[in-house]
Amino acid sequence: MPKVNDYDDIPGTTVFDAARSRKGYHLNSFCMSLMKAENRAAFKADEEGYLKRFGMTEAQRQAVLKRDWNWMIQEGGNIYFLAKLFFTDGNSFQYAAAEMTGMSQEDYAKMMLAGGRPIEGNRSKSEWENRG
Amino acid sequence: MPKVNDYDDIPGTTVFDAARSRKGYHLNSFCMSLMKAENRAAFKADEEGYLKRFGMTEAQRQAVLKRDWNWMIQEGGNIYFLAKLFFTDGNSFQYAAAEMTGMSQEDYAKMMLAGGRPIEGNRSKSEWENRG
Amino acid sequence: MAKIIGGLTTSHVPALGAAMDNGKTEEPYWKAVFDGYERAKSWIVEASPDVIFLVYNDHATAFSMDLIPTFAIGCAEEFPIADEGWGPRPVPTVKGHPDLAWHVAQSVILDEFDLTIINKMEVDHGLTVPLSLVYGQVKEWPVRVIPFPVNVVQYPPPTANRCYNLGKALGKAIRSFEQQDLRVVVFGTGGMSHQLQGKRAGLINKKFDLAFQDKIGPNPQALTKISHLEFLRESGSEGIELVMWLIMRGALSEQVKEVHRFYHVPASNTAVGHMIFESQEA
Amino acid sequence: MAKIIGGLTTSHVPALGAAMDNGKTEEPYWKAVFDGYERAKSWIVEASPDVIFLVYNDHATAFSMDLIPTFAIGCAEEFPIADEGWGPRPVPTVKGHPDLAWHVAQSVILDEFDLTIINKMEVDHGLTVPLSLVYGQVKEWPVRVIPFPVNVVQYPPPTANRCYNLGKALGKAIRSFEQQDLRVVVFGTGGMSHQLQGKRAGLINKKFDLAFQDKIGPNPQALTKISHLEFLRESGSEGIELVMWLIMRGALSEQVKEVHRFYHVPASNTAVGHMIFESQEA
Ligand SMILES: [Fe+3]
Ligand SMILES: [Fe+3]
Repeated sequence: MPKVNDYDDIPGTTVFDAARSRKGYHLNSFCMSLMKAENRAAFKADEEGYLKRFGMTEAQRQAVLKRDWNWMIQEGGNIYFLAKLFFTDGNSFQYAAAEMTGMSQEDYAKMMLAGGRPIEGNRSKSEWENRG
Repeated sequence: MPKVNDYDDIPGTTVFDAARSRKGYHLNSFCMSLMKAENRAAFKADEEGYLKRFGMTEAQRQAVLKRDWNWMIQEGGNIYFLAKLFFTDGNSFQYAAAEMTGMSQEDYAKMMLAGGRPIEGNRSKSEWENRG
Repeated sequence: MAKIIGGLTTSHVPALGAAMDNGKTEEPYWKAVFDGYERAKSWIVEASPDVIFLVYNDHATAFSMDLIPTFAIGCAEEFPIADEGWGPRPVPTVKGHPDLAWHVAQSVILDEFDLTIINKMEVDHGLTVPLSLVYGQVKEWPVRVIPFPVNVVQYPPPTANRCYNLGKALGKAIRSFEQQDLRVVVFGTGGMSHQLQGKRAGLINKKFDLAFQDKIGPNPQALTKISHLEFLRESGSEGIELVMWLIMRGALSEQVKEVHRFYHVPASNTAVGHMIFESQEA
Repeated sequence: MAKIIGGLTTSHVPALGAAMDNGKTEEPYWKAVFDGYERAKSWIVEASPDVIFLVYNDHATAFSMDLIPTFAIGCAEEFPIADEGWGPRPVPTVKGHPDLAWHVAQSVILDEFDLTIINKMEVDHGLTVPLSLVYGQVKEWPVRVIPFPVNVVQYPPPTANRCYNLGKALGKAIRSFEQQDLRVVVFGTGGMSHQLQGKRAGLINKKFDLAFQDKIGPNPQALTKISHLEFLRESGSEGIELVMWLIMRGALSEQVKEVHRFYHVPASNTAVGHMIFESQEA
């Protein structure tokens, strides 16, 4: 279903719609499992083994093992589910957000202190393409 | 909250509203547990012991042990939950319905074959009081 | 575009399922009921739906007291058969249609109906008995099914008016689905008059039921004005399931052709009402 | 009759909870945020609510992908604190107000809002951080809380217009509760602009946020016309949480008095927006 949605024009943004939700079901279910301390311990002790408990795709498993947050989102992950994973790692939303932008957390934090990423130039994919 | 509701005027009828639902929470939760074969086996092996697993009142427990369906409803039971209990016993909705009316199942079945309990005279509590 | 071929109403009395599962359909008591469904068996072959959008109520099976959605839509690939206290009914697992289900969910939420989206759910007699009545005993259901559970257990259920308007939004959503030539039939299950509890158990109101059957095709608006009190009083505490017929009706075209009507008392405790409508799209 | 004293909006950034739990509120980065909540701490004492009706969103905590209610209402006696991946926050269990919650549930379902009734649920930072911001570190919450989770995780959330109208129905329901002199404050949590994902993470739209703050009191109708596309584009993929402010606003009186306004960037990734309104009942 390569359906085109109005929100697909927003750059650097993946809306968690039906298609993403269906794609990410098992990945996000794995994340939910980390809400129990014993599951977190089992995951930490043997990440690959633990991941086999869930019906995830190979791409989803690799993305998790590599902590590649953008890749996880591409494979149907949603940030609030993924939070269970970076919380398990002892990391924060700001850590994950910085990772996804490709900035260091320090640079990202500086950007936020300076007022955040501006809306000007960040509304539409065409603006990102034109900035070269 | 002895709140008066318009439907309280319907004779021989207990509407499963908020008050009943709250009162019956543990009783109905017990009934739901009978949707698993192992729980049915445990219940059948030791009814009293099994009932202690749930936060039921003494009245609710006694009503269950006695299979007093009207009493269970008075204590917050709902017929669709209670169905799990009479299904566990190998009985049917018609069996339970007959029990609740105080008729034998044979007489109840005859009434149904003759067209059921008529609506005339059964709309309002005043009609039941007046029939003496 | 998907097309709504028609709609079907039926009771979903669990004893009907048990009669089929236990080979009792030829016994006189049950035969009188099942004969009323012969037309449905041929009609469904003519209609040959790809998907049944099945409006029903869960009977404290998938939903306990812990969580009670007013309206829910099953978006999963499949729905296992629930164990209601005597093991699961011996019928095939129900296969869903996630593409259409998700499309409908998105559409009607944006139309301001507050659905609960479900991706994991077992289905009870409310859903399986209607399928059995229409398809008989099969190895696989020859159709995809979108389960649409409606709360009629915990008071208050949605109003008749809300159900009818929801049906309209569902109809619009189904018709706007882009997959070519998908054929959809909408089931509205439950009712007619019955009461399963207390000293008034066994109540049947034939006059109310027949009037409901008279109006549901040509004049459903009249039925949207029935209050919960009137349903409870006139059609019994469980007769309020009839609000689900209005969801089906709302999903059909303004004008419909009634192709079958059946009314029979009793199946166990219940007045069985079964109707078939065909859409009359302009 | 119960009385709606006022309403309060606030972000619910989890890092704010962590800063409080770990004693970092005096660090300059965090102090700048917490200073904005000093007024709320005195206001809540003046307002002395018996119940907070707390509109928030669950962040994939109580609701997984298996079941996603658009609107839900917590009717339980109490709500345990969820473990979101690092153990439960060290805050007291949340005590509910089942009498009022059930009353509201019945009333708004009859007013044709399709709630999911919840009797068992854990609550996450979306609910606990606002309580901590207002009450600080306490042994017991000095108030009863009715959790009202709204889906803003799975697209589509309810529309801004639907949320505002729901708020009106909630307000009417709360005011019609018969228990004398019950004092209720409505919280609308979430927002303001933020995006937590992808290459656009860190987006802040101060102009959009300030315009939203300007209008929510005197002219909420204008905000009900904001489409999901506009929220997503202008306030970030997570800024759409702002629809929940409109539920709070709808529950208040037509005219409200703004008694506090605070806007601060950043708390972690988010523009913190915090306002307090008092009802101006005729
Ligand atoms: Fe039923
Ligand atoms: Fe949030």
